[in-house]
Amino acid sequence: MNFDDTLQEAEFRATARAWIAANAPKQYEEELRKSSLGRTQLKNANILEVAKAWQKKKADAGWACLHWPKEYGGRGSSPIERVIWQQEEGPFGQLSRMFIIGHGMCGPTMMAFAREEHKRAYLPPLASGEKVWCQLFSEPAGGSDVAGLRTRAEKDGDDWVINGQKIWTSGAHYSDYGILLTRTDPTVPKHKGLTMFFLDMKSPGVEVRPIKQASGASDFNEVYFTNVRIPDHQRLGEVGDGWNVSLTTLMNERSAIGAAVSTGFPELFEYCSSLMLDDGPAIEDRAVRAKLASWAAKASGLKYTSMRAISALSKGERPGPENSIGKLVAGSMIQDVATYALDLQGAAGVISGAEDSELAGRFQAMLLRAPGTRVEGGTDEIMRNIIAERVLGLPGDIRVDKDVPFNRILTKGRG
Amino acid sequence: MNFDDTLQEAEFRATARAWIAANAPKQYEEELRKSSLGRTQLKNANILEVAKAWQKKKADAGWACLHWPKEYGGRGSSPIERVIWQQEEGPFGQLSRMFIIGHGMCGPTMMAFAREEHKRAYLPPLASGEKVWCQLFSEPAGGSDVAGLRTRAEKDGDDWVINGQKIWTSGAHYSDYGILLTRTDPTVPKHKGLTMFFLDMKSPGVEVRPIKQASGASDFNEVYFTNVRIPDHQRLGEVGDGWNVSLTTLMNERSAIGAAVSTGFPELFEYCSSLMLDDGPAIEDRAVRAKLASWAAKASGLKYTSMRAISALSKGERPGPENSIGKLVAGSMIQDVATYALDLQGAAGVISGAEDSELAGRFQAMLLRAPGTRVEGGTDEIMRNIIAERVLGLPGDIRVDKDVPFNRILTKGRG
Amino acid sequence: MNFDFSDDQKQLRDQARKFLTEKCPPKAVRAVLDGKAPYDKDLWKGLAEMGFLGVAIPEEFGGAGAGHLELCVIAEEMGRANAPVPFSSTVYLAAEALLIAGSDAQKKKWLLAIASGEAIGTLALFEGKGNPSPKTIKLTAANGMLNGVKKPVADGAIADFAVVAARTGSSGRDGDISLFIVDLRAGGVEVKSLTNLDPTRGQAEITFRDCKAEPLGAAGEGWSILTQVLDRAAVLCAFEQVGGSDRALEMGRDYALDRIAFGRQIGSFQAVKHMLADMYVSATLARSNSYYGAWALSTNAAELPEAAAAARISATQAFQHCAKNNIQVHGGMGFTWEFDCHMYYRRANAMALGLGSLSYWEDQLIDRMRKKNAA
Amino acid sequence: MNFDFSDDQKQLRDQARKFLTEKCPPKAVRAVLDGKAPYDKDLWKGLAEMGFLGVAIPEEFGGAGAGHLELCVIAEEMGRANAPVPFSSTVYLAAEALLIAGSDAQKKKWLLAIASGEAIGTLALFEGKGNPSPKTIKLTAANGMLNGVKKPVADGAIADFAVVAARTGSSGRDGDISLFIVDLRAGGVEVKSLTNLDPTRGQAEITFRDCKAEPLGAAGEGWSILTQVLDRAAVLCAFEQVGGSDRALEMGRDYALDRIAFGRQIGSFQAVKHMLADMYVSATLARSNSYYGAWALSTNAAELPEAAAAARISATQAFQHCAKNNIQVHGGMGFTWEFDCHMYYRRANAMALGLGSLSYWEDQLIDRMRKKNAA
Repeated sequence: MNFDDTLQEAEFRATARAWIAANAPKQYEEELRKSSLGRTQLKNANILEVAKAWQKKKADAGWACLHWPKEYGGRGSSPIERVIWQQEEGPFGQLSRMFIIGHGMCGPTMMAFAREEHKRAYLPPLASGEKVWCQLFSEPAGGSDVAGLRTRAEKDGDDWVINGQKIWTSGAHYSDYGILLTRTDPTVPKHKGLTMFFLDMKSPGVEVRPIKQASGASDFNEVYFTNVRIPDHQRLGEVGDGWNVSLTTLMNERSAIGAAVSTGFPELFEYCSSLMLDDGPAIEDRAVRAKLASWAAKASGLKYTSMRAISALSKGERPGPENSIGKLVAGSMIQDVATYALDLQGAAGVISGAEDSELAGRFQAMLLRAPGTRVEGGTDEIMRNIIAERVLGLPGDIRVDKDVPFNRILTKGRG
Repeated sequence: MNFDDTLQEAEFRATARAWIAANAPKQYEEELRKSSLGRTQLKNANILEVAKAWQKKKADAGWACLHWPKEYGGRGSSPIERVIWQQEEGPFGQLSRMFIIGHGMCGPTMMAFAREEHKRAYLPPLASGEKVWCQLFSEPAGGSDVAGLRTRAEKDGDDWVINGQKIWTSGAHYSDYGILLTRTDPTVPKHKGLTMFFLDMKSPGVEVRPIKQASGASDFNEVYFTNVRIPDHQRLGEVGDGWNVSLTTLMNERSAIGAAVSTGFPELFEYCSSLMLDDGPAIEDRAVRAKLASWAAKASGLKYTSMRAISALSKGERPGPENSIGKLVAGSMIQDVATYALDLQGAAGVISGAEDSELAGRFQAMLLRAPGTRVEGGTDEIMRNIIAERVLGLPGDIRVDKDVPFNRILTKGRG
Repeated sequence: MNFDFSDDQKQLRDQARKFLTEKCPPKAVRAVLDGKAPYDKDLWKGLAEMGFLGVAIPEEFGGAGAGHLELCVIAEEMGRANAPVPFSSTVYLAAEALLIAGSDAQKKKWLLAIASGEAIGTLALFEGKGNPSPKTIKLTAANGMLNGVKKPVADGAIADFAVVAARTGSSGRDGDISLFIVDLRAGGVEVKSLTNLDPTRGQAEITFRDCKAEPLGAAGEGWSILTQVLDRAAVLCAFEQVGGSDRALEMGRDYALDRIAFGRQIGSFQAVKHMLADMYVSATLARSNSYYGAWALSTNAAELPEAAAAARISATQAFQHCAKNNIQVHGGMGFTWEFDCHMYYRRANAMALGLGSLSYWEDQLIDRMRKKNAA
Repeated sequence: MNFDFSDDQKQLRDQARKFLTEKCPPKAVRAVLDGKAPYDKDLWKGLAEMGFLGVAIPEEFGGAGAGHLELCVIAEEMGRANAPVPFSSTVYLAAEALLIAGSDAQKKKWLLAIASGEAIGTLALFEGKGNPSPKTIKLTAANGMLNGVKKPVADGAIADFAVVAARTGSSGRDGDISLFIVDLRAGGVEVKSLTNLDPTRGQAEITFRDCKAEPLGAAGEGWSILTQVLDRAAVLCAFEQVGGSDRALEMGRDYALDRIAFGRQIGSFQAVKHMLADMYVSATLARSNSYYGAWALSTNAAELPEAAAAARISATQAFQHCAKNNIQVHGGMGFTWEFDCHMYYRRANAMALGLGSLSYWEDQLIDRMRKKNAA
């Protein structure tokens, strides 16, 4: 049991570290380090532009999408090298956020299911950040029930004609391409009638509308499709096999291992370390300490769970859905942490404007953004199902819609 | 909104108070007041005998089963008078514990379904505590699924012949009679093949075996039936209608309103008020205070929820299943409270023997008894279902066994 | 015993609910949320006309001369409707301070103006971070002039007058604090709006510079009056929080009944059912504690300090719990601006801080329980 | 990086599990639980023969000369099997105290006896209520004689020797405390068994009356040595707790798969599924924190104090959580003496207190994090 690099790993780390030291956009380092949930923009620069420039620079030097094959724009690195890179990239890794969907989900799906010519054409600019991709699965009627989607794809000559609506599409408004899950046969049970495509987001008939979130920001979009045409050669996998294709996409979420989940704890501990309460330093108040300690143990538990997953990865083992625990624990924890940080501020905790509030409203922004963390990428309830079913081997929920043709499944609750 | 008695109520209260002052077994008052979950025996007396004597004394003076009709041994009182009596009886009410099942469930079921001659014969000695009754519903295979019971009743001439096993029968070892739910037809769906009886617990073929609980004590029993004969005139309700009869029984649980649920909080608050920690009085430690305050608010919330139910009762309204919240909240709270009380004792908290431990092991006994509170009389999960379905109107769980003949329902999990 | 509101009070609640359903639909709340107005002036006017602003104000000062129980049922409805008006600062804080400590002239002037909807009042207590405590008050009063800064002041940007807590001594005791009334339209103040969690109820910073002020209550009695005001407001706010909890629970319940996933109502999944059951439990505990607070408030019982703290804690926890899990039941849709869930989430979190934080009230409750036991 | 046990260590774990599955089935635990023996002597002998008692003791003192990582994997299996033997007091406390502070002669005498299974050791630290603190130690040492009472002493009734914390000064500083070794068979002690939550691990009160004792470590170094011993024991106990959590989780999982209610496996109800998922989550967090503790322990890292506290907190919470909800998954049957659930519930609650309570370690963790940040 050790935290030491092998010789080869140490060498890789040194090379990476030197390159980053020489090339990273240091002017944003401090600001990126201080970003936290709900507060992720740059003050005096467009973060999309800064991110694209950094990604291009990395790609040019062979540091983009490290674990991808070289011919598709990657470096052919081992999983552990990728983790080392993330550790070294540190706060600059925050700039990769807008590429996560493309690199983590769209790229691997393309690699597994696209034609070779398409892979060679589309993957390198995806790796270099010149083209941004998004993922179009969720729909208003679907929610956690992703396979309940209704967006239709109908064959018309060599094309498919798409009509419908997607929702919760991160980055759709600045994306160039997307992978799209559609229903091609509503007369068979729901998982069997789906087909996957990729498409140009600039195609006629695609309309992107930002969703204003509860927090006031807009990280997501609705995307409307009106008679959008996609050539059949942009189909990914067989007709009717879209659900299996999408599972490949979703499985690749595990490639996010090593990327720390945000718990809010480091921010709270730092805050309490300097905060003065009415009757003394917060960190000396026993009630504060009890709360902090319990969160500290959770946060370090998550950190070392992630380390264990990285170790498994470096031995060539497949980390399992155990990693769902990171999201499950961190999601409600960050909400509790933010609530408590405001409690410590007393009545003034209500002030959220950057200029008049504690720490420029860091915890207020966190509180307002937090409810989203318990939903996005799978609700707490779905995460618990995944852990119960895939890790513990418990039975799935009873499925009343399992063998029912999609167009005969119940769609309305009351009335 | 007031806590004042009406004139009539005040008069009743004064009469009750005077009678209790003159007649209650005061020598046990202090000990009864200090009893708590898991610690409910008397040191130098048999609590069953003391309880029976007190009940008989009450019956002779017309204070037993106040809300029952006079001809069945009661007083014909209003529900609110019953609550006033409970308030005045105070710690002596602890002595009624062993009659709760008989008075709260068996009696009302007899009143609703037994023949008049049986009511006149059996109810007065039940009211006076001369005869103790138990309730025989639960079975090992059933658990939360009470209607899944397997104890068979087969008609043989004018009798029914009973074979099977019951479990979790409080007081079976000192009970004289019991009400018994059996399966008379296994070929129909499970709720439809049940029939209710009452029986003499001294009947040949009835065997009672105490269950040793996790806490080491034995509050419950298993009861085995081997060819036990019950005459048909002891049937309660129609053949096949046993489920509906049992619902009457279970509905009468609400008659327990006003009986306080045990949360452990008063004991903990009292303890913390005098406890010295290494660095000062526990009650001045901020961490202790934060815990206490949150529990204090819960405990008072429960107390005033019960007051609201009493008010509803006194207006003739039927208190609803909202009262399930008392059990749900108190069950896990008392476990947390006991755990915390031991935490405050440090390493010495492990000592549980009455002579060498803090407060004669009061909190240790509570901790060991507590897991039972989250299960008995309906698990936490069943309580949440009741609240969700009956109060909030949410759908029932999906029932895979609903229309299936009982003898074709799945009985084994794996293998 | 009758531990419930009377039929008349329940009728008043129904009347308030009907009025607010009509005059304060989510659309009206959104108008303020989106910054189209600092508060809903029509609604405020309507509340005055209905007699709701002065329900607990004696008739001689222009009120309805009902009592605090009547105010409690209206508070519950204000919370349920998430009403975007300065009700709590005007009615629970400013009016209660006047009722407790105002001279006859002061009551005549300001209570009448409150009841008629002509004056919005508030309490200027806090000076930045921290909970209610005489120590945190630095703003000074000397020769009838106030100097200092208050922040945050609820509804400070729209208030016509404020009850201001000022330091008039330096003994380190509660007696150092005195209260004053300031006519905010009369000059000597500078008001700055502050962005806050719940834009449907404004917050402000108010700077007092040689600002003329009139004493409210006896000199040195400020802290003792404030403690009473905060206890009363804790009970009244608890009713708003209970109303909000119930509404959030209902929204979640309705969505769970209407929304289908995996071919079933999502309310048929135990994860959702039990989450809603737990919301019901905390809302019920809060309601019961609040009823006890209402009884103590209406009878001016010695139990008020303890009852107010328990109601405050319980209602704060319940509203935060119900508001956040209402979003969770709604899933992604609950996290959109378009759905109303976040309005309750914002209100719940803002209300949790307004009279001092949960931790503060927890500490208070234990203090008060100890005092009672010692007595 | 390799943040995992080595293949050899995993093999050792498998070996220990196999051994314990065979030699320490629930039936064997019950024999001690039911008072048929104070501990399982055959098992203890077997553990000695397998080399498990001395796995972390150097070869020169009769041990296997492996290391603390090897001891961690064995500890996990001891916890999983709920082994009714004085392993933790002898191996984590007494042996570690000797390893840290023993003279060569002391090590030769006692470590050899431990490794061979001939001597059971313990730590006599507590004197009634309270958590580890020099202030609580009243037992005095003077002229090589101890006088005072220790309570509770884990496995005190079966121990052959004890490491005793005694007061040798009155400055009010940590330096007032010194450690001693006492041969409990040599007289001067009176031992009384105490009924405790977990009868599979005894507790005792030991009265020392002019009892001869030999110093362990330098005079005045007692508290500093104890702190190290407790940190090490915290990590090792955390592995026992993790083993226990995992077993409780497995029992619950198996029951949820086997038990049918309402015509379905009860594990198909989300209430049960999600309860088990949450148990898995807390067990996993505890395991990961414990691994970090193991790394710090095995490398004697400066991070040990912090890592030990985090492991202790996390493992205590997980074991209590898993043990209590395992009963809940089992419903009524889980609350019978006949089912094994309560053995884990008892062990979980007893272990939560043994080295000082959860609150104590929470306070310690924050102290240690502050120190690290200040450094």
